Amino acid sequence: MKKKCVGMLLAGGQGSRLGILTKKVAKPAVLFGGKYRLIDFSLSNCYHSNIDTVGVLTQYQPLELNSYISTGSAWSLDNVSGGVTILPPYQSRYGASWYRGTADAIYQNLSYLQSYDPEHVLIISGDHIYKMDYSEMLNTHIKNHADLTIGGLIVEPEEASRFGIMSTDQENRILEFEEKPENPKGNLASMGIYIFRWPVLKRLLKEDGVKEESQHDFGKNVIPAVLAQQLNVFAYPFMGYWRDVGTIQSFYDAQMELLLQNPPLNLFDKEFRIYSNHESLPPHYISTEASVTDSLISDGCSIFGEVKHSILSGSVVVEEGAIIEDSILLKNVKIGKNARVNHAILDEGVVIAADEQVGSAEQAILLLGKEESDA
Amino acid sequence: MKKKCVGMLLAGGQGSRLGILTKKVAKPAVLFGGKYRLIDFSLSNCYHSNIDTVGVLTQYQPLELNSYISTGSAWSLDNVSGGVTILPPYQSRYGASWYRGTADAIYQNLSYLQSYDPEHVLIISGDHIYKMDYSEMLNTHIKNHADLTIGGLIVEPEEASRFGIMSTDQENRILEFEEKPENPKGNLASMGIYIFRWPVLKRLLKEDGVKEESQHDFGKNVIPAVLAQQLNVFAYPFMGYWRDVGTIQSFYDAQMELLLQNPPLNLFDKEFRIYSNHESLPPHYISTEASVTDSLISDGCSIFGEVKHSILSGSVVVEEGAIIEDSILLKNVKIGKNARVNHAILDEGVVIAADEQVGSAEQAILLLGKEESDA
Amino acid sequence: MRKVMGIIFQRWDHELQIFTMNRGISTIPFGGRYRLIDFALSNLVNSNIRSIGVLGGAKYGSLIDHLGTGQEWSLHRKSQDLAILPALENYSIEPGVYFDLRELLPSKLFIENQTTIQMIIFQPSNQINNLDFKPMMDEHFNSMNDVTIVAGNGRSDEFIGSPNENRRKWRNREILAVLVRRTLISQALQRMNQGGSYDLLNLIRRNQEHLRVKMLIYDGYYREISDVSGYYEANLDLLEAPVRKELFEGPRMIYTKSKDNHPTQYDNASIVNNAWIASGCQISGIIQNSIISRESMIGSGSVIKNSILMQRAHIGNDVYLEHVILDKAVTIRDRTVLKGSKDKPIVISKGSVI
Amino acid sequence: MRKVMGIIFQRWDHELQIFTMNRGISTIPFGGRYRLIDFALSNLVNSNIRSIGVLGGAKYGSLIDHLGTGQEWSLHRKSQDLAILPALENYSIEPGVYFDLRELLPSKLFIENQTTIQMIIFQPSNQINNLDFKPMMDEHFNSMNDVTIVAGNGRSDEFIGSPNENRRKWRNREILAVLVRRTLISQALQRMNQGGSYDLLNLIRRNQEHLRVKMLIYDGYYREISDVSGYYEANLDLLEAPVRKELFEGPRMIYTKSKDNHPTQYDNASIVNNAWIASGCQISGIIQNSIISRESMIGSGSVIKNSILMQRAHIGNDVYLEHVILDKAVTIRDRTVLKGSKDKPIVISKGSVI
Repeated sequence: MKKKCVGMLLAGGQGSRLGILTKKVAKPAVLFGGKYRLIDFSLSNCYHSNIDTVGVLTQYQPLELNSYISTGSAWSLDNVSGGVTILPPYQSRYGASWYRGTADAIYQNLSYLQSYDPEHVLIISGDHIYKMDYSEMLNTHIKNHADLTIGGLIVEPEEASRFGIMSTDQENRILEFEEKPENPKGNLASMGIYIFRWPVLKRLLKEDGVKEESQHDFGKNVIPAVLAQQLNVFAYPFMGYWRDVGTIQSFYDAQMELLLQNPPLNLFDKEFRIYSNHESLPPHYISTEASVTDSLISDGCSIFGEVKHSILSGSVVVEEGAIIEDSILLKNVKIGKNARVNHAILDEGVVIAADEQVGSAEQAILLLGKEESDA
Repeated sequence: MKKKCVGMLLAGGQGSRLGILTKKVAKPAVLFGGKYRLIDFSLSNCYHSNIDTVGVLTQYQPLELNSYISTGSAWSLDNVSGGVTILPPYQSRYGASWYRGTADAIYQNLSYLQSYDPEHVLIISGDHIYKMDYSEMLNTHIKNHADLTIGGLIVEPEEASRFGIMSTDQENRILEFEEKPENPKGNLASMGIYIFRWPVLKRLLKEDGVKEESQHDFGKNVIPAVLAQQLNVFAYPFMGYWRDVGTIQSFYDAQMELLLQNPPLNLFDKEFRIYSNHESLPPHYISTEASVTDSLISDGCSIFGEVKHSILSGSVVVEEGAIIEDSILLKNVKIGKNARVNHAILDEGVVIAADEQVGSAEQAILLLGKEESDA
Repeated sequence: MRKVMGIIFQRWDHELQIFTMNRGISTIPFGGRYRLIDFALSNLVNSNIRSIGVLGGAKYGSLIDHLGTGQEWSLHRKSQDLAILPALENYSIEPGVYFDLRELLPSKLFIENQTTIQMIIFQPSNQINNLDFKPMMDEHFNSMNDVTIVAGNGRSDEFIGSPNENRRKWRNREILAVLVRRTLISQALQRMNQGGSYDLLNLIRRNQEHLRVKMLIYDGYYREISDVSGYYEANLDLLEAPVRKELFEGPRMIYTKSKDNHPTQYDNASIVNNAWIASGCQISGIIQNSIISRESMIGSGSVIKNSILMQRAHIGNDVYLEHVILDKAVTIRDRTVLKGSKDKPIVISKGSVI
Repeated sequence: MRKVMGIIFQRWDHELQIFTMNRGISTIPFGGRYRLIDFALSNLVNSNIRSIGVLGGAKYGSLIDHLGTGQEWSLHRKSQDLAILPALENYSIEPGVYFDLRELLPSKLFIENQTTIQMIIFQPSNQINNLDFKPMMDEHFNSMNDVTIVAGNGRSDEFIGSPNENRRKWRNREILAVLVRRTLISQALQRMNQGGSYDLLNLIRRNQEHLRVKMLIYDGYYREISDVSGYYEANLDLLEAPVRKELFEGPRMIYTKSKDNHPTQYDNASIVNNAWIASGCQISGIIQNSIISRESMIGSGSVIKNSILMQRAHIGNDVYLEHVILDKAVTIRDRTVLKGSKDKPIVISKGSVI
């Protein structure tokens, strides 16, 4: 069935800088803001952008992600034609190959795209925090008769060397693109969001697929190749909230922003809801002795102690006398009596014994995982 | 969440003896009987056996299979806890590895099983045609206090050397097991259906996983190891209809059996329905000039010619004057005017031009695929 | 983005009451595997309308069973795409009224709260057609219409001027759909408390001078099912290639609840000519010019001519049916003969054993 | 395999009518995120019963919206696990009757056709409990009972002998569930055409000498919700640890329709003590001994004491509520004071602005 635009969501990243948080799950499956997983943002964006056909490319620890995504019904992305399809590496008659890079992952799934024969292909990743209506970007892409449109973001000049930096003319036509330049010529950074005309993408990936020296990466190989070919390439400047949460610090900071008086990312907005696929838990209980301020508390929590400026995911228990401050507690964390947790991220299932002290305001964020259990 | 019994369905097989039928899809996704795919039988069996948690292990061309299985809702196997989970090979912190054999596929997914910590694990494959209530086998397994129970089938003595052959005592305790013996000592063949006690399976797979010389295959390595260890191993004799459709001939024969007056496999039985996940198509139309006898006709077909002793999948068109005999036409096949098809299997989308002749009663079954299209 | 809601109405079913003892008009089986409502609902879905209300009426059991949460129509529970709107208690539908706004009263909040919705499309639930609302919506919005009426090309001239001279013409036309600005409906619902009219078409007619009203004439195939002979004819229309082509072979599919049926089995004695046959049947007799629904069994030596069989018909051996309509799950014993006429087909009600 | 069906009945809702203007008793919101029916339905699902009928009544809109096809309860559309059974037209529920078989008449075929079903479990839709039917079913089948009655341990002695001497006792007990052989129900439905009784408990009582009837006394927590003060108390029961533990922390979960809500946000002025709070709220005031449902907003300086807030309460600043129940989507303007009493809480109906 022919589609106007099909989405390809790159969800194979390990996210090794997130330490133990990605030991057992892929980065897009990491919990954020008490109840979301990172991928919720991209998938919800697809829903709100009327992109009803999305291939999700997985490779690293996909189990949690596969069962989380399921049919995509949580994001209203299950359709009679289209919907969400998980695309893991696979074996074919011609052999078996892991995805060698972001471009290769899509190259190996050209037949998936071919089955919808779309006019355009949207390529996004599953590990950024933002709300964006891709359909506006698509409309601009079509209006420009672009072969490729790249979502772009103004970054602080001192940050620029961490990104792919684009130089554009007044019509946003991209003149130059440098991946992680040492001396950035501008501060319009690529968000890693691409819309390609499908025939152009197909040709480029076939060309890139056979290049021995290529790392098969969009930023490093495909985009420079596009620019070298004098195609119609535009930037689409995005003005909204956007966060890369690739490090422990940025992961922590982005969540703490949710506790501001007027958070830059409004998750209460009913017109652009972030959907997620969460388990059914009862409301949370706050006891007579407890105190909760400046915090986000999820379903199923039981709070008998004090919680200040913290984010608690589902079914966290804070016993009497315990004090939680400036911390993020993921699912099923248990805090014993009179324990103290400060400036810490506790991974799923971590148990802090009574009277224990964990983390400190003076030190870097403490990331604590559960002891390895027998598998 | 703790489960009594979790199913593991091996669906990674290429099925190379099925030729072009498995060029683009894994064997369990091959069409059978007009509207089913091979895997429908195993998944429907799970539903009827109250096995509500099933891991499906895929590796070869899984795209069609993944989107076909989806959440498993077609087989009522989508549950708040459990349901169907696709388990492709994946990359972890410790590296990435393809499934090296049937046992290795399960070994690499021990953590999936561990998350349900079941009492027993049922291992089945996705490419046999049969109706079986596994819960009866499970009850026998429990009653016997067995560590392992193997589903067994009486085969013709001359067929026995194609199977794993079990020798048993009067209580069905397995005394000996030989994989594809040259001189079979009996004719009770393994169906490749295993129920293990979970702790036993876990230990065996860990032992097998580190053996350099092992092919990591249940029949070749794990079952012999079990018997060597003097564990409690029983056979569970199955008396019903069972077909392996691994070759073109057996694939053809099993389907032609559906056209018998009283087919051994009753697909009209409402108490043990075979569920499938099919697209919505209108009824079929049979024109004034057409003639249809001894055949199975699926939704969406339009028949203006003659169909004798044949099976037509969805949306097949047979134009005026065309004659189809003793043939199996998969989805979207088009037969032009006055063409003749005899003793043939036509793969999805094959087009036979007007007046063409294809296949012959005197020759072996003709298997015809579609010309390769540009991907 | 233009936000549009679709609402599918019940209709007066008195002339179809043999089919509507235990179901609303919208779920009368049709065409071998469909229900009447599938056409209106698929029209909305195919036109990318994802906010849909279906009036449930009093006999809502089969409707709920049929629609579920709308998954077969790609409607989603999470984003609340489909709502079944409960009927007003102790109220029955009137014959002359196309869209009776009183039916919407229990769901007043449902409509009023959706303040982002700009326009509502009203459709009756008893029409067979395959409409593409996209160009009609474009026309509606581009012309800044308050009301766009989509009428059949059946029996009268094009709509022109003032209400009075057109009253007769309106009456003579079948209305396929009405597109109305949402705020007009909210106002009408509020005024009904003060005795305002509840007949949408009448309301439009009376206020025509203050409104931008446009009529579009639809040239394609359509049938309104309001009596048994219309039901019979519309089913047999499916034996015409152009009708099948327009309804089922174009880009816009007609969706319905899926069933797990085996392909239909024909034995060596079956003789079938000009028939539209659904899956799950076992056929061993002679079928001519007929519609056979899912899971029907036709015994050997039996002849089915010019007949409509709904789901799970069980026809014995040596039966002869001509100009007959069987409702669901009818059993006809061996050697029974039933002969109606083209103008007055015999109807056997649901679950009967003859 | 034992094949068992569950049927959940409507109940007389007169004393709760402030909540049931536009919904049946079964969908009254409860406990921050549930509806009353969630408990009966979860009981069946947790006992592996996968064939369930729910009586829809006349005001079925919220029920259909809530249940969908039952996916949140792991019920499946494909295997037809859940049916919403339409009400008898023009019929209203009687106060004294626990299970009124007349409600089943439009679904007679639904019950009669399921010939593989051996036993039916009847539950009312207005009870809060967490029952495990598995041991009760074992008892029922092993003792070859015709009827097993599960009664609360509330107010009377154990059931012993003949119908007459126990009539009073039966009346005094709350019935949590009745397990009945299916064929008895089929017979009763048939006899109703000849003026047979429609009160299931009465029927059992009258035929007790011919039947094997057994009563099981349930020792766990349960509450029947039949008036406002019972509703109020049952909600506040959730502030007791043993009640929460029994209802929500055991192996049998209470399922409900899922909503996509953000975790609840507390600001730096919030003071919350002894409260049960659902997700999606924004809390900036003082909350004591209260139940706060999803998506509620409590303005700064406001005090909520001993109150039940249903979904989407919107409380302005400096409001004072004590012993108050707010139905869904109530807005309370700044500085409003509402004080009820423990015995007579103030109830504000759905959608009000105060």
